[in-house]
Amino acid sequence: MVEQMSPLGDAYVPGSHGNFADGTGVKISLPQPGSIVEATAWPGREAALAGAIERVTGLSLPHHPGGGVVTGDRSGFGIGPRKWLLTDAAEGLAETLRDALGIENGTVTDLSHGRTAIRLEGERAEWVLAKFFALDFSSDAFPVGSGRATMHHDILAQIQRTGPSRFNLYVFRTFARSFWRVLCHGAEEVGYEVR
Amino acid sequence: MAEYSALSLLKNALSANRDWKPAWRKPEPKPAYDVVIIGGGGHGLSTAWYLAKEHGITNVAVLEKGYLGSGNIGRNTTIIRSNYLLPENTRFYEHSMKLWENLSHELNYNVMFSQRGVLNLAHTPSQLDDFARRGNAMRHEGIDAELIVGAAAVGRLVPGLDVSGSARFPIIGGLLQPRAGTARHDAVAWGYARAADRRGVDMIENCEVTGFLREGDRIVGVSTTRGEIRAGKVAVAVAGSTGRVMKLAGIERLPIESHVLQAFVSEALKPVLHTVVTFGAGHLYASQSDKGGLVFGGDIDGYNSYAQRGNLPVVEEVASEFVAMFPGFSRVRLLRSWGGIMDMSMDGSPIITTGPLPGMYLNCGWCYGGFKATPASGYCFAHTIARDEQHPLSAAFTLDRFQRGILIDEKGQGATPRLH
Amino acid sequence: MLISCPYCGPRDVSEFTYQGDATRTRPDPASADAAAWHEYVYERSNEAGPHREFWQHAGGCRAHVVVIRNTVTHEISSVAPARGDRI
Amino acid sequence: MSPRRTAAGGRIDRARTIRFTFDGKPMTGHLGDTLASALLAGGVTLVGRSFKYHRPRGVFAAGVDEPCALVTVIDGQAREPNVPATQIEIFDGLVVESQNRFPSLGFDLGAVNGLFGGLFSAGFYYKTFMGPVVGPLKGTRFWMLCEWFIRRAAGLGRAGDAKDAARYEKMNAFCDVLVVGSGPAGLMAAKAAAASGKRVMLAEQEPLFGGAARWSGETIDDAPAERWADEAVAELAGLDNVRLLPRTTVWGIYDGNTIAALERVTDHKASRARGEPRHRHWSIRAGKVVLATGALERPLVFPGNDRPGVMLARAAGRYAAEYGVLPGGRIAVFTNNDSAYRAAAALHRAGATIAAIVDVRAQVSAAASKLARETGAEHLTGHAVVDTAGRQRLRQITIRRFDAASGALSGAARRVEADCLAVSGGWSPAIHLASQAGAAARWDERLQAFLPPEPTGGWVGAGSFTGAFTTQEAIAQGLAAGAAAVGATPAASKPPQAGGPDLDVTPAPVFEIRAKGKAFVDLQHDVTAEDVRLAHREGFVSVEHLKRYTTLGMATDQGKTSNVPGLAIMADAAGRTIPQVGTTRFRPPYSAVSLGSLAAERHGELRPERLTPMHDWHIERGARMLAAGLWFRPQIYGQPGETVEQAYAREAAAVRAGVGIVDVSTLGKIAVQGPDAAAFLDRVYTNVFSSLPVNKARYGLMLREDGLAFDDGTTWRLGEHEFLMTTTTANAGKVMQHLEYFLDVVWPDLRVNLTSVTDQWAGAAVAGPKARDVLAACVARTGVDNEMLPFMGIVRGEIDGIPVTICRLSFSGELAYEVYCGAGHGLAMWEALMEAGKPFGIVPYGLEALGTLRIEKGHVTGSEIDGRTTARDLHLGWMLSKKKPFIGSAMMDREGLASPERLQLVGLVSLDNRAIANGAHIVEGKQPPDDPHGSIGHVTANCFSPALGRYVALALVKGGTSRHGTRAHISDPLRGRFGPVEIVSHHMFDPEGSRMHG
Repeated sequence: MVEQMSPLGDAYVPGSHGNFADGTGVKISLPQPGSIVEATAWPGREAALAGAIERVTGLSLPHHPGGGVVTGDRSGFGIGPRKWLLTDAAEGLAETLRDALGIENGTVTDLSHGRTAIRLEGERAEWVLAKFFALDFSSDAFPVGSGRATMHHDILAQIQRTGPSRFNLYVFRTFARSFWRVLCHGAEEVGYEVR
Repeated sequence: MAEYSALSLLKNALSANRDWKPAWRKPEPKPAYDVVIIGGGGHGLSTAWYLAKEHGITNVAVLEKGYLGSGNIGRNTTIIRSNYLLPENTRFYEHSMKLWENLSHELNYNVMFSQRGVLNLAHTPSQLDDFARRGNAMRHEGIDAELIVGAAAVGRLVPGLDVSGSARFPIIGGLLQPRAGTARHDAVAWGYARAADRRGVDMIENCEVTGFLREGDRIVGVSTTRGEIRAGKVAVAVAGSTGRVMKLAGIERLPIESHVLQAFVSEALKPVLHTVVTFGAGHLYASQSDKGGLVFGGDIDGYNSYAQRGNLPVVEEVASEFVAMFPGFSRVRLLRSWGGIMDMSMDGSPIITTGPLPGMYLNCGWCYGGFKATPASGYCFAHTIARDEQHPLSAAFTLDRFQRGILIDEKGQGATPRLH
Repeated sequence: MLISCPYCGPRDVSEFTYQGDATRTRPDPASADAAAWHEYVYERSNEAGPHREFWQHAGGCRAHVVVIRNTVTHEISSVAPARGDRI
Repeated sequence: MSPRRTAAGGRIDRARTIRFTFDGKPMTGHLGDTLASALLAGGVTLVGRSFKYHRPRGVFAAGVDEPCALVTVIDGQAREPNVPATQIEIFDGLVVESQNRFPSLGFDLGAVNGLFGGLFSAGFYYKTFMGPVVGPLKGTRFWMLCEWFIRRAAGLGRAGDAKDAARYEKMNAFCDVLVVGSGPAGLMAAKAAAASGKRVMLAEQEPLFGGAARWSGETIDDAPAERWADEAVAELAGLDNVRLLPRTTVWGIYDGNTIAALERVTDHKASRARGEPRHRHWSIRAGKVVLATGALERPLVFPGNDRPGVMLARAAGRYAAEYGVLPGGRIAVFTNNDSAYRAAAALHRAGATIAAIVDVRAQVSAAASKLARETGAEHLTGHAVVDTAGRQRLRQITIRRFDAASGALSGAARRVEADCLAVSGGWSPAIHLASQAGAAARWDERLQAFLPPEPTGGWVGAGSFTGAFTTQEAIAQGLAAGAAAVGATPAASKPPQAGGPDLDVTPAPVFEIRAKGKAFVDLQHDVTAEDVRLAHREGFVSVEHLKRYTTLGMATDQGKTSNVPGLAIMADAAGRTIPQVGTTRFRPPYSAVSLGSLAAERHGELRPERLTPMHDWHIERGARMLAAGLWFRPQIYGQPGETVEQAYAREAAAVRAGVGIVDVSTLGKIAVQGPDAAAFLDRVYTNVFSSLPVNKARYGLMLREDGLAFDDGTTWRLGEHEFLMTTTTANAGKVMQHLEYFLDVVWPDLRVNLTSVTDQWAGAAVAGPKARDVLAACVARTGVDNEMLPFMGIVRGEIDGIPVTICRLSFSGELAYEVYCGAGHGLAMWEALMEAGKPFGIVPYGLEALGTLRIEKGHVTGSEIDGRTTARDLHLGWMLSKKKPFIGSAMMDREGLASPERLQLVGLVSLDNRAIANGAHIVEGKQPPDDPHGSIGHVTANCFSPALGRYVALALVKGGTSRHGTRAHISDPLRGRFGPVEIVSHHMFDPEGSRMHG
């Protein structure tokens, strides 16, 4: 397979940036999962979809809105009614899942190129994210594993909390460079490291 | 009542200003009038004036729920222009412009119409082409319009604008209407009220219409919080309250939605912005008042509302566009914001019509355009009331145009009022 | 203003797109009843008070919701999925 | 140290000297000083000039209510005008300027206006400046001439014009309880709420928490109130569930308890750290808000009440207690209530001589009398100040006997020497935020004040905000409010006990002392009591008319000190009660907010940009980019010395002659999937899609419900249940929402799923007679010959190992293919196509050439589908299926949409070999002004057509088709162009379409 090219171009500058008076507030990175997939069940077929996802990925997705899980190379979380966003470090998830699901149960859309994953982690991750999103990032309101679909101005973002102070953000690829820039800009205050 | 003039000011100053008389009487409502106008805002008051002046109909009452001018006439950003695209609009608004140009004299009241120009900024070549098309449409209707090409030319016209090529939405030109400008909004209401009053029209404040009197199908008057008032003709000019008032007459649905539009003013500054400027990469219009405040506004909030109160996203959007245009204004401070209720129509153009019930006349659907339309709206509405026919200038603004598909859709957005 | 998306929870109004009067009925697609189509496309109840309206959570899950909101106070009394879905 | 400084006490650090400049003059103060306190300490009493009469003004207040002492803060190139000196914390290097004066603050020519006070009465400008009816100054000209001078005299400070180097940020926050105000009530509320473990935020507009506790001179639990407050704050600061926000003004309550607050992060610092914002715009979603915003003191209205040295009593007391500054050496007090006695005591304690305490009341409380005695002041009850004297600063006051019930003055005038007059006219609870939240204020006759109504919904109140003015009440209410806000009952333990004199702030109902001379109600706008009475005389009685006619309360302080006195004077003139005159609804913001903070990071270069996967390649190849919405697309790939026209003509000609390639990644792309996908497309498109075979594409047209054209594009059937819809770039978002609406709301029974895949696919269109050769040279795993890939056919293959989907379709009218691959491979695919195309002379082309090719062919885009045109106007009537209803089918035949007079799409050919500018109109005969209303249409798109060798255009013209073959003129008066054109069919090149089928 030909490797995907990052959409960031010259906006991606590894190293340390911003104000380090109090150490590195956040680390920003580009995890580049091989597969990003949106899966949707028809009404009443949610269980069939959850079953297919579990068979294919081993992810046992909670049914409550916004619920999700992260295991090793894979993750999944609810992004809308009967709709999940799934990722896998490996390529090819969309095809496997589509075969496992069947059109009578729902649809699978490959977004591996269409969405860009950005990882933000560190002590000040909640603070930095709160500059962009009108979401309650406290761990009570936004527990590990769960996800939210939201937006920063014109940029739609799907966000999963993958650790106590770690988040994965999925944004539309063509907005990724722009969003990366504003994210870095907002992180300057707390000091950030790109890697 | 005395004429206003420099001389009368001087005379009264010498008597410690003790001899000034009320600008308009505060009469008790009579039991009956030839015409009752519901709505003591700009359009209702100008309708009363032109009924008296143009048609000699003076046995008229203007009924106002609160105080005169309490609606949109006192809540807008005071911009007057006739820079429209479609001929139905250009002709109407240009007539309004001509009335504006002589309004202070006509009313013997300084409404402070200042023709400082309105400049629409263009940020892309295709936008400039659209402006050229609109400007040419104006010129073909005999209206002044100039195309400003190039950032430098714009920068000379409006110092302080970010005309650098590095702006996110660089300015490449604009469409200027030199005769456009601003006026003192409250003075328009007061001037019309005073002038109509001098011809015998009764302004009845604190008089809320609570129902319509009928004889069969026909509307023959109104019941109000100050008693029943019978009328040969009942005219409705209540802008954002159209839905509410028309429901009292049993009209449950109209091609109108009421939306809240916020407006903003900064603290007073020394002169810094001489023209009215609109941002083309969003929706923002700004000018500076004579007092020095920057007066600006943007989009409607975008949901039905009668609350005269908007929400934060529009405040942020408008401020961001303003600062994008004028980077030096980031430390200028917002002093006050408020909301007006716009009567958004289904094609973005107004309605001036007889009916929809016998004995009734309806004026509504002004969207963002109500203030600048004030003189022509009253002028044409008075004609419709007096003669029971459309004035040629407002002939297209009928209610049945939607059924017939003869739409006047300046923005081409269709039946989505929030987008007009 | 906050709208409690039945799927996502309370979210800022800026995430939503207003889709207007939800009391209108779309005529049978094959119907040629001009009056009914006119009423559906052009006429609005424009209530001052509780107003039934559609919003789309365009900046979130993208679902449409039916909101009952008082247009005089902006108070929201109910939000439900437009599809009548269980979620 | 300045003689005005006390030896000890207050918030300032006497060991730290701070240097700043005021009007270029070096000055000093101490750490903790505000500009106002530092100026007072430096003996500066003249700080500003009033708006209209340019009267000298000094510091009048100590907080956000300051109407007079406004200055401009200079920060490098940036200017912040109209900042109250009371709100500026001084730091080393601070530069401030006074404003609204010329040539200097001390000698201001504008002061001449004061001589014409009678002429410049309220609303005078409405009555004059109308000018002559005829002559060169007719119409609006005379007024505009006068206005030129008026504008220069008006205004306050001057705004900057340089880009602000500072950063502004937005911050979103969520909490269970937001406490606004940190006096004893707010602190108690925060503590009580925090005890529940819920999330609490405490916002205080001043730098230090504590509010009245910082200057009241009282004790709480036997400690100085100030120390008690510090301890309470320290305790709160130690809790994980509490966030403290000093220097943060809560300025707006919006729907759903969305609270707007401004944090001044660095205004008190000499420099900003990297990335540190100057202002932070907080948007806080609070479960409950505790309003503990305190009360604002009102002045009394009397002649000469604006002279520098006259100030609010609380302010005078605060300067002494909090800042260790005496606002005067010999201070008089003038009041209608007890609270000013507290200020007198504080001033006396700090070392000032209290010359007299003048009280309009005949009798005062024992506690007040005791305080008066302790100050050693002459205590003149039943008296009033009737005038003041002094040039640019107070020197003397005049006092007469006064009957509070009748307002009558009697007896001889007495003069008392004083350089400061501390005035109190009672208290107005700061109910602004409650009012914004929709609550109507209610008038309290006893307190002579507007109080907030009973709390409903989002907020609860505590302390003097509610009209409870004692510290003990504030503590009790704070506890109760904090507990109520988290749904708890207050702890049973004994609340803190306040100790201090038992003062009664209930004022005598006296607002104005009527005597000879200008008595100011609104000090900033120079609205006098006589102006209010003039407004009454002229019928401007309702509170809104009063405000709008006199400008009372419209100044930068928003009438914080002037509202109620103004209403009272109007009520008196009109013979009504104050509530009958009414109170205005307060609007956001509570106090002025920087536009920068509201704009935050959203303006300028941080607005999002949308870039295609091949963006960097275009830039490297010298493409000139055009903004299209948020997208950037190549306009031309210019070569040295080429004009835009030469470049696009070259590019377009290369496509017709050989082969070209264009980036089409911006086209909207929607995956339409599900068992009912085909049925759904039949409903949304005017033409039929259910009959489309798999691996074929079809051009589709959508209408809006109202029957007008909405969008067009090709939709590809990739599988039985899977379609890829393309939309125009501009309409991608709108089409998506349109389709989602129908699926969610109208046809929820259809099993169709939509996903935006615009970003998933990079697309390149390869067009021209040699296009097939290029593909054949690089595409593997499929054939691309006519049989494998006929017109509108779809194949899948690989280019350089990259999986691609190819559809043979044409926008240019040439043999053409759209090649799509995963966006992450877009650049690689593009480069491979370029490489493969090299032998065939492949040329990248931009939007201009794309436009040229489509104009020659008469294909429509957004310029023609402009929301006002119908399918038939655009000659797309053939796409309107008669076999099925579709969105828009019911309304598309209305009479207005079928009229022969409608604008119809035509082609134009220039007959004078000059360009036909876009935006030009079309006329039959003459140009304006000779032919009014002569426009019969307009140009929608234009180009030089290399294929036709002519300047051509597309246009919408009245009754277009019937004019084919006729001559008309294009008329472009804006750009001075008028010239002959021939109206032709919009199919100007290869009307049979033989080239693309080849």
